[in-house]
Amino acid sequence: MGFNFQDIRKDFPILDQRVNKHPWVYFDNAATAQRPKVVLEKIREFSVITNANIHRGTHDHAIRTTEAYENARDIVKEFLHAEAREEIIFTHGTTESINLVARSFCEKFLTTGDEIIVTEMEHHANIVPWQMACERHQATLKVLPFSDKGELRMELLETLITKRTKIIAVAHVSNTLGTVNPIEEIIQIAHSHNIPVLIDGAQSVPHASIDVQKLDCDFYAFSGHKIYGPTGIGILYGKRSLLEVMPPFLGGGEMIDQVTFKKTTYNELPHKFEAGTPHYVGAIALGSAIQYVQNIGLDKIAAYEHQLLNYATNQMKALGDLQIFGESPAKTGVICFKLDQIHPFDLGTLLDQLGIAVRTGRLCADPVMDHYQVTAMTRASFAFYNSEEEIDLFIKALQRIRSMF
Amino acid sequence: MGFNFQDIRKDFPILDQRVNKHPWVYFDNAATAQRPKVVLEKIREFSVITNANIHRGTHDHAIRTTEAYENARDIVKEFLHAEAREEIIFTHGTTESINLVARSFCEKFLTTGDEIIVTEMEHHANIVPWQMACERHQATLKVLPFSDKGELRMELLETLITKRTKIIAVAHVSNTLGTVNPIEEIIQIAHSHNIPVLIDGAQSVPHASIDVQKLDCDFYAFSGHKIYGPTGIGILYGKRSLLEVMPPFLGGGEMIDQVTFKKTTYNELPHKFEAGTPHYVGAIALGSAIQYVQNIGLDKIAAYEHQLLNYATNQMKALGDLQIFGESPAKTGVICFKLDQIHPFDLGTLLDQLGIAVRTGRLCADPVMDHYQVTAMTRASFAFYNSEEEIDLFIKALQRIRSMF
Amino acid sequence: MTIEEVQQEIIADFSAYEDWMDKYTYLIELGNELAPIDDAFKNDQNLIRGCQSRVWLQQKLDGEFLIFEAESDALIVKGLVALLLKVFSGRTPQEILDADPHFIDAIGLRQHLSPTRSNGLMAMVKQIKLYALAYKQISSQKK
Amino acid sequence: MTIEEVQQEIIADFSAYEDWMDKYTYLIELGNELAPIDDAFKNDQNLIRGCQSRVWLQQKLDGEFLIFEAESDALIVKGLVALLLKVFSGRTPQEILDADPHFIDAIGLRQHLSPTRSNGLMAMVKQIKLYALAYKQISSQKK
Ligand SMILES: Cc1ncc(COP(=O)(O)O)c(C=O)c1O
Ligand SMILES: Cc1ncc(COP(=O)(O)O)c(C=O)c1O
Repeated sequence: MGFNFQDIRKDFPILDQRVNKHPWVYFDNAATAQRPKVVLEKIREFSVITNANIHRGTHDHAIRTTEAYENARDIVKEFLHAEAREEIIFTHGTTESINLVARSFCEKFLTTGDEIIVTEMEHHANIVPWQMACERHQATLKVLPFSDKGELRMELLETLITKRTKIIAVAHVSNTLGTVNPIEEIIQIAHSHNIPVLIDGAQSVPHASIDVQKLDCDFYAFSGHKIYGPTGIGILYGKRSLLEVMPPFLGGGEMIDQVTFKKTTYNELPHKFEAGTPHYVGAIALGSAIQYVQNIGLDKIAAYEHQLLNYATNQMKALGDLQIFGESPAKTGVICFKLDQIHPFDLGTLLDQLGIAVRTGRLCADPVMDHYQVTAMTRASFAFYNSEEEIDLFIKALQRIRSMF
Repeated sequence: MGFNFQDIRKDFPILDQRVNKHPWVYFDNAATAQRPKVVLEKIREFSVITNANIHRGTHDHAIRTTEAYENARDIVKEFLHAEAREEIIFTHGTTESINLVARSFCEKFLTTGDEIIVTEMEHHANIVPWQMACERHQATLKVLPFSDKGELRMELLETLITKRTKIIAVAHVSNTLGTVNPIEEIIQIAHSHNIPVLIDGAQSVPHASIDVQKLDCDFYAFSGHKIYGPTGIGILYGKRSLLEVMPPFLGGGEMIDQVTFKKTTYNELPHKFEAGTPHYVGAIALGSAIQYVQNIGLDKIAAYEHQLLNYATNQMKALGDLQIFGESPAKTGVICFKLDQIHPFDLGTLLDQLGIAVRTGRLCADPVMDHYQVTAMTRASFAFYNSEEEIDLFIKALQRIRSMF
Repeated sequence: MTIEEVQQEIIADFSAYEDWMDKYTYLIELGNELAPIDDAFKNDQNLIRGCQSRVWLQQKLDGEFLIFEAESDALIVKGLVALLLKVFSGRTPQEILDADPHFIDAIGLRQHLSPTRSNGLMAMVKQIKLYALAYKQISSQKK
Repeated sequence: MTIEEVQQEIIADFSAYEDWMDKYTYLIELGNELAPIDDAFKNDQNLIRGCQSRVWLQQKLDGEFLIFEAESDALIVKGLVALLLKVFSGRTPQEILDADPHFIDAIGLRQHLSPTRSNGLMAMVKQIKLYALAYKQISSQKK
């Protein structure tokens, strides 16, 4: 598997526990990932050893905290292969990152009659901000559909694009279907029409290495808590040329240059988009999380998780009368499914009784539910600290539950 | 002093260290406070023992995390004496709280020609969002000035209010002058004109108990990291009647009821204003921080800090040629000052050499700098874990530094 | 039987099961046995929305007694609904208002009724109480 | 003296002081001794903005040498400015472009030049290099 599984499990002591008397199997990784020890160590360090508010400080702790925070920015920059550190904005999560663009980009560029394109498989975080922007600016939201197999109907993209299309927002990986979307192609087509593209990377960064310069995407958003980092921290990458011309999002300390009641001027990038005291502890700990996965190697992680996906998919299909939603060959370790006619709430509740944590419900993707005409789904999602043995437990649990209905 | 100082110091192990070979004296509390052990313990608990994304989860960890998160909301509700838990919104800090109101309230209520009133002593976080809102809606920002003593010129308030005044935003306590503003009176006057009032409580909640119902304020904002809690978490209290009619701020998961591409409906309060995965670890740990200060007693904390303020003020004045900015009798433990002609950068750098952490610069309050016609200030700010002995060290350090110039 | 007696009976029934999975099996059974409500009543007005499962609640007055019918799309929830109906249906408004469904707690299913759960059960209890209050006020006005 | 020799001299000077406060006393002395620049030059164009202290930087060409004058409103910064002038002023553009002010690091004042510090010194060094580059290009075009 390319890395020492036993060693890795030791980094995640939370996994070694029993839930409802069964060994805990955590298959809710797409909702939030567990955090390795180094991340908690970093949080501890910046609470118990060094702590002061960052920027403008002339004292030791303020200087050290500022350096650690800015160093975390460099780590993210290298991780995403961005051109410049000024293009890395610390936000509070994918949702805030997308909202930032939907507010600031649209304030600058969106006018009555313009259009925005999203896809049918987006998470609500990549739909609602655009809907709200369209409402504010009297623009129209257009939707690229996906096939029942869970793949974007790429042949329709050109037909949706018009001269009024101002931005295209699409998930790198779907949080329900697991599909890895052909974003290179989407970006190429969009750019041939001079349309910028925002990539929602919430479900991709934990599982693949990203090169925003190669992709040539204009914005890339992700959340710390899904990549083994802390909650309350996220990233927006944006091309400098766009970030430069966009108006600020939030106003407050640090994002300004000079404030007078007559006229306020704004600070340079990246500070222009980081108003107020940032979640500096979270940012610093996110840096550690990223270094942690880099040390293991994202390629190794991707390969191992793919093995888990295949193993689970085969086992599940062997159960019969089990429908998997999303069967693209390009897929990450996310399996949404339906077992017999069992309601996902029942299934989730009973799996929990057997120690297995999955997510059930509408998965923040109502349009995907509507597509398959279901009211809810059950989702199992894997991380590199999961194992085939855990999948076996999961399969056994499904069999046992099935027999109860 | 009403509480056991030695015990309290034990809760803050970070304070027991040497910086530049001197015992560390942390007088930068107004920028960010240190966190007691219980807060870190809580963060650890929700990383190493229990962790899952909140809401809609059917599994054990998701349920427990959700309950802890919603319990933290109840703690904040009791702390602020709010009427209902729906009125407590988790944000990422004071800055985001104020921006939320400046966006959502203004989108609903502000139109061309309207007016907003702030004061001359506000932190940039309570100026810039309103300036940006005024720019978006072609409204005017009006400013209530303060006297050289550092007190709001209350006699001018009525003259600033017109029929077009839509909201008044004012700090409970100034982060530079330390002044405790007469917000009861301001709220009364504002309400007699049917104008809602937002209180920036960033500098007040750590030092006084707050009753939003008695105050009858319409919004109250504060930051977790200034009240001994974690970074990246904050609170917006808002009256339900106002929050109900305000449009959502950020769009995404959890804040919606149903999403279709045709029409999206929003969730009930408080979720309507909490888009995306919240910083649930931060919220839960903020709950612990609040319980911690409640256990000590905010009245005791206030009394003790006032004693520190008086002690420091007297000692500093005895130095001669030391100017204190802000001399209101109603004042918290914040002292901005100027020693001789020494530049704050020099003073801060040298104090740091002697182990003493103060903040220097413009303190996110350019208008206050302009008022006193200085380019920067030096600020010492106290918390209940500081002591008179530390103030003695500080005074000695000032004397030594003075002799160097 | 009084509300309290019914609750005690349910608690006794459940005490027979040691294993959680057996309790759930029993709940599923109860859910399966519950008479479905007429599809015509499964409308938006009767819908109590939880995020995960839906509950439809229907009421009518029979003399001085309030009769409830209900259903859910999730079977476990339906089982719980059946228990709540046993306790609350066919009672006077005052009995309903005075009652506390403590059995849920006693049989260890408290978490299904917590305000942070999204299965609609908490809302169902609230709704039952609201109906009771409404009928009580109407009938006191009549007098 | 070459730039390197000047840097070595500064490092030697500072090595005399063991205590940090003595180093800062010496810096303040250097700051006090630095000739003030004409108020007329303290304009926005010459201003290098840090958040905490301001630095004004002024340059002219004297034959093939670039002459810098500078000042700061904070004395410690002014002392550091004096050191930077000793190193960089009166040099050819090429010398300036080739030089690395490593002495700052050697005397333990690195933190004052880090990009996260807001005293304007880092920006001052950048600006000096930019001027050098500009003059070099102009003179190469003349040839
Ligand atoms: C009075 C006041 N308002 C607002 C803020 C902004 O708080 P935060 O940076 O935590 O958002 C501060 C903190 O610096 C403050 O002192
Ligand atoms: C594809 C996708 N986009 C956006 C989000 C929102 O991320 P967050 O809740 O961390 O802001 C998620 C997480 O649920 C997601 O899976």
